[in-house]
Amino acid sequence: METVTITMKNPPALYLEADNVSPDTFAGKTAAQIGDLSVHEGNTTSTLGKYFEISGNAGASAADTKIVIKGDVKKVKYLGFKMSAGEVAVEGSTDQYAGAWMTGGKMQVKGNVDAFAGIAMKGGELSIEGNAGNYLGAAYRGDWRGMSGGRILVKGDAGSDIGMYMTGGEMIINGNVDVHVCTHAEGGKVIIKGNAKTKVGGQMVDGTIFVFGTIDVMMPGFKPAGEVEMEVDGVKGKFAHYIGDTGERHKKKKGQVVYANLYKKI
Amino acid sequence: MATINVNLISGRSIQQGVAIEGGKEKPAYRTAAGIIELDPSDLKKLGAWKNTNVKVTSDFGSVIVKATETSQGPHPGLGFIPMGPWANAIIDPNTYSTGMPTFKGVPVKVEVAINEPILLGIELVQKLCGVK
Amino acid sequence: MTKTITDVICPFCGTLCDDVEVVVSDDGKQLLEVYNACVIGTEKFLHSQSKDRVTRPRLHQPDGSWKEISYDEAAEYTAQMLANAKKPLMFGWSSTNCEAQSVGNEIAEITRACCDNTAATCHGTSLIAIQDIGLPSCTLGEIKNRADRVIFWGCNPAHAHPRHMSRYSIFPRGFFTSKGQMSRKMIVVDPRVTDTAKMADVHLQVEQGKDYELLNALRVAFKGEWLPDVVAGIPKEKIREAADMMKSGRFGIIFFGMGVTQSLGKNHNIDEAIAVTKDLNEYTKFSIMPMRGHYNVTGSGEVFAWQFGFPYAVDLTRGFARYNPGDTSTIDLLIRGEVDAMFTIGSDPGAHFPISAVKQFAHLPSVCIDPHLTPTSGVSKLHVPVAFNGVETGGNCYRMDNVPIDCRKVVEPPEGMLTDEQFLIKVRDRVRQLKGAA
Amino acid sequence: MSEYIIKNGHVFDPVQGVKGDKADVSIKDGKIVDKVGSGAKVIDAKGKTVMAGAVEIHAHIAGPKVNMGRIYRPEDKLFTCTPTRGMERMGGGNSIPTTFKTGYEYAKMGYTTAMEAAMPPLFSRHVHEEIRDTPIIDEAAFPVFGNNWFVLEYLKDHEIENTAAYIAWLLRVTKGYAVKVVNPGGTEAWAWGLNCLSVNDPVPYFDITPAEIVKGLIEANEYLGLPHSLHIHPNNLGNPGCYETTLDTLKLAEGIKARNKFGREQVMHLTHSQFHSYGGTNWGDFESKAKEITDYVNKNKNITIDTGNVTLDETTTMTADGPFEHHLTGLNHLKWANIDVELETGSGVVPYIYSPNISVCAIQWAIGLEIALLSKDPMRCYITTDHPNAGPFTRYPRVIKWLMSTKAREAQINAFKHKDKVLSQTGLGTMDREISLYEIAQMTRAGPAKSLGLSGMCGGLKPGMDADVAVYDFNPDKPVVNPDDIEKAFSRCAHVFKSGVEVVTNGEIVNNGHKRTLWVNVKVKENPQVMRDINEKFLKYYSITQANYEALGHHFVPNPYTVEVDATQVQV
Repeated sequence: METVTITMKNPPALYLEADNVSPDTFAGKTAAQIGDLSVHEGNTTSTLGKYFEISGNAGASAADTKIVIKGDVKKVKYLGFKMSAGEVAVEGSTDQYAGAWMTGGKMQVKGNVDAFAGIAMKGGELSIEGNAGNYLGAAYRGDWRGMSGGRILVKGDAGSDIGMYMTGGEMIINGNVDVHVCTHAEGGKVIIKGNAKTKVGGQMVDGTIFVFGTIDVMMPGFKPAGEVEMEVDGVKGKFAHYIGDTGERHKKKKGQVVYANLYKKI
Repeated sequence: MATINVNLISGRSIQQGVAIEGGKEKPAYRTAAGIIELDPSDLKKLGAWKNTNVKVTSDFGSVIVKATETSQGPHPGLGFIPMGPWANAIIDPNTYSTGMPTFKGVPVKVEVAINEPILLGIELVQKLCGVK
Repeated sequence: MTKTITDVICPFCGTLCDDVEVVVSDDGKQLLEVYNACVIGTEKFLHSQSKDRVTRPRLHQPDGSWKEISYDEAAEYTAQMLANAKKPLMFGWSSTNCEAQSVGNEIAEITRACCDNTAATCHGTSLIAIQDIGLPSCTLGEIKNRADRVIFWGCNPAHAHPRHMSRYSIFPRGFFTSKGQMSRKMIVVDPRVTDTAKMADVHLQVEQGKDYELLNALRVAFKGEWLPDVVAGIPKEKIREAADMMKSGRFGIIFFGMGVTQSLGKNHNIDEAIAVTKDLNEYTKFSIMPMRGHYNVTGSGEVFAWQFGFPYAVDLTRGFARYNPGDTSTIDLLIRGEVDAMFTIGSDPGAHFPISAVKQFAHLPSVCIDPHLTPTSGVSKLHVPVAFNGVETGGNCYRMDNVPIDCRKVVEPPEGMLTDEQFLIKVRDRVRQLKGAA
Repeated sequence: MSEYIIKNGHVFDPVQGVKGDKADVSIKDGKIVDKVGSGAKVIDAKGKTVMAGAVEIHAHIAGPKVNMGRIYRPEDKLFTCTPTRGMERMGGGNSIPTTFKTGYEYAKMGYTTAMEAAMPPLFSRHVHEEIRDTPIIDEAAFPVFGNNWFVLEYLKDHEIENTAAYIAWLLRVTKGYAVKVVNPGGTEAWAWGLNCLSVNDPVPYFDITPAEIVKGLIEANEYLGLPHSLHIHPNNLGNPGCYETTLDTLKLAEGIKARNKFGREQVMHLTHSQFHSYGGTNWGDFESKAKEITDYVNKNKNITIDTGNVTLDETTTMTADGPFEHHLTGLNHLKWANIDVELETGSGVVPYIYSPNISVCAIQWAIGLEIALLSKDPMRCYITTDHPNAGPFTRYPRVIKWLMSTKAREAQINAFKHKDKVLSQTGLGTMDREISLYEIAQMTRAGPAKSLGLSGMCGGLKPGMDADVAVYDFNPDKPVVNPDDIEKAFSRCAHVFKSGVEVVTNGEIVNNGHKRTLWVNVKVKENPQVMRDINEKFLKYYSITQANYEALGHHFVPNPYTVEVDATQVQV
């Protein structure tokens, strides 16, 4: 796997939209060619080379291209945009749309990410050491087809509206989450090891949420359905089981109404 | 002096509507929107007569307004400052990435501040922004 | 002698009353009396006659004083500011007519700016919800003629839309509602006992910030499922009773306002309210309508939509439109420091934005186009007063139910003052030269 | 205005009966002329196809429900917008394009005139603002009448003269062009959550049946002698077995003759007939009844139809048929918008995905093509996609490819997951007719123009007509090797002229032209009773005053083209 390292040398006055920084667009290019890729600051267009020091050539295909991003990229958006293979490693924190519309490959962010990380993800793995922003792994505005595959791992906390319109894939949040988890979800699995606030699982049609910590206010649409002994992500324990959202429409499978499941660790 | 904690909301009132059309540089705007409407029970807890100046503080700022008895109550535990520079000096700017600040539902502390003046609308914003 | 102009449109709130009558002097220069408008509308018409109006553009000097300049110089300053900015923000548009908005859109497209209207701090979250789940709605006349269940959720029309209840929703005697108020059940959901709530048959005093839970409980009640004892401060019996009252109507309408759009949950509150309306359409006929604030914010949304494809928060920096509230919406752009020039027209962000956003644009190059003195003009570099839209100049505007009504000019503006459309055309032509656009 | 001569092109012009032989087309001062001076600019059309500018008879391209579709579908524009470039404003939207993109896309495909299919009269200013912002193509809008309270009350007692007076007033006030009827009676029933599923279901309270509404409006339309006939979207659209309701509706036109001075011969235009030709009782035994519908239309000369072809895309359905859209959101659970309009009409918007893997969508695709292939007279069967309901109008080249090439049709049929269902439930598999270029010119130019009463102005290349000309890079003499070449050629014109001005060169916009808004100004006898009814309804039931309803300033219709109709001396 060939490695391309880009290091921030000329921080932007406003915010930088680096939607060409992904294994797919780097594949088959030399360091010089990568430097000529376009990048946008506001309504001005310039080249990646103007903002980043670029060393190493990309692999022949996206799959064997690894990108290491060093320096202060807290004001850089769209890193790992639409990547389908290969690896992206961000040493620090980055801004919005990290790994947005990802279909494959591995992206790792050592610091924090802002909103809309892993939006409409179809595959691959996005792991964030620090905290994630709002709308993690959610759907784009107006789209009823949200995250449909892949995995998102967050060591720290996550924001609000994670997993909105989720239809598949998996999300594991070690820390706490803000309001609205898996609103409108029709599938997928979300494990929250910290605490959740309110409005968890509103309008859910299908899918599963595990909350190890507390939930401040339960949604009235989630009906208690007993307790169950389970092992979740290597953690054994007793969970209070809720099914819902009973206010929403639900499909029938072999005569049985299919509900979304919410498990809260006791 | 006693301080109370209330949940602050902001919004329109007909007096605020007339005042913004009458000219925001005029004192009528301060009379209409430089106020916090509190429930009589909260005023009693605060130990303050009606129409005394109070300092309202949130995690995002503080402002001097006149405490009045609500005409839209009872709403114990809920404070109302009409939308305007006074309310927006202390409401929660967090948009939760929806673009909309949290104008309603901001926990605030209210304490009596009899001698502090309530600034005019434009004057308040210019002072907070450091613009003459 | 005087002239009375009838069928005048009041340019203040989304109710867009169009039965106002204005008495003007014969030469059409003086506005004397206003009839049929509410107290706010009357104030807006009369304030156009106040003697201390600013009538010429003026530049803010470092010592706080203002230097008067000509409209041409102001257009030059504005054009240079917009043309040189890397990411200019053009905010407002809600208190101006659709023609001026179209010219503004041309400027935004040539200078590759971000443009947004006051939906950003008003019904922006409603638009996000509409994009997620749709909007079963109708025009206000359908409510006047048919509605027998009227719900005001998180809005206080007695204060914000004073004539709404008498013109459309509660009191009028429509085709099928000949007994007026007596043929309608009124429900108000508000954490305060507002003047509107005092008139209601049922007042659900919901806990502030828990509208989402209460709406969800209503949907559960429609399906007769299990409910916890108390939801958002309302006992479950009262919730089931309210649910049955809604189901038993023959034509229901939910009006919602800032109570749900600005509280915690934001767009999801409206999303769930629309889901409640959709569910009720399985049992009877129900519609839902946002109580739009400014008289032409709906118009701004419509013009943005048919020209760029999105109703607000439009980012044109790439030469085409991109949209994602939270990234391209005004408050986030300002607080995160993403823009380097601020252009405001037909609104007052200085007074109605959180102060942390106002602080950001107070130090940027900024232009404020507004006939009044406002906190925005107070912190702007250039203040360009223009004629009162809807009083001193006409133009198309859209009511809260998207019905277009043509505003009317009733009185002459002060000598030598331009309308906002005329000023924007000057700016557009200058920007075209600067950017060499065709 | 400069002069042009388009030399040596293969001209297809049904108005003059020219079937593809080499001929020159001369343009001077915005009109087609016999010959031009030597100074005329020469356009070399050697080996190319030359036709008149196409006429779109039915598309939802401007108005409140179209804009609601734009507002509530941001995902329809994600990653697919085109930037501002030279003369072109930015464009966005696949199923619902922004207004600028609509004008440019139509012009690039050689369309020069388009009809907005449904205008709610209360929103006419909004429709005209959007028409004004749609560059290049001439446009007109059809106000909807089928659920209008005035029409329901007058036609209950069969007062044709009053109905005609009201139609004349409304066309003038809203700058409308023709009488459009959508789900007559059904949308008024939908105001109470109900519907009229057959032509004999009475409308709640008004106690009039859809049959009476349709028959009355046909008579009123012929009483006035309007340029276009009644334009109808019958009841019970889109349900299996709806072809019977369609036949009942078509029978209402029997025995009525067209009465007008515009050369129109039909009294009823059945629109998007694909959606109305469904048999079977449920989505399981859903089958095509294109044969039954086209047999009836072929026999009855006073009817014209348009196809409403499904193009197998993800699109957005929007129609004034409120109850159908509620039924549709019940099927696919996607976001549903609905706008009921006081005293007049309603509308609904729901996204829909015509997936090739679903048998129903594949059968719908086949039905649309069957209708065109079974129609004997191409002058009475026009190509539309009921944009955007069955698919975006930008798919016309693909529909033309399917119609002109059996090979293309077979390739698509074989690609279907449920190929067997398409062959068993429809007759498309047995059809080998290939529509010719001349017939395409009839179905997209001369036919619609004649049906709309515009045959003197557009849809042909006869001297004296407007110089709307489209030149396609397609050599009819060369045999078609790959059907996709047809689609490619019809997607982007080599040259397009609008009113004598060259607006498109090599598929690029070079001029924004000076578009017109067509509307019909009907003079009728004084009718104080209708005027009194109108004043009373505005006083008591409308939510805006009559003066503001009628106000239509110049800035809405900057360049009107008025079709004058005199209906004052009419003997009933």
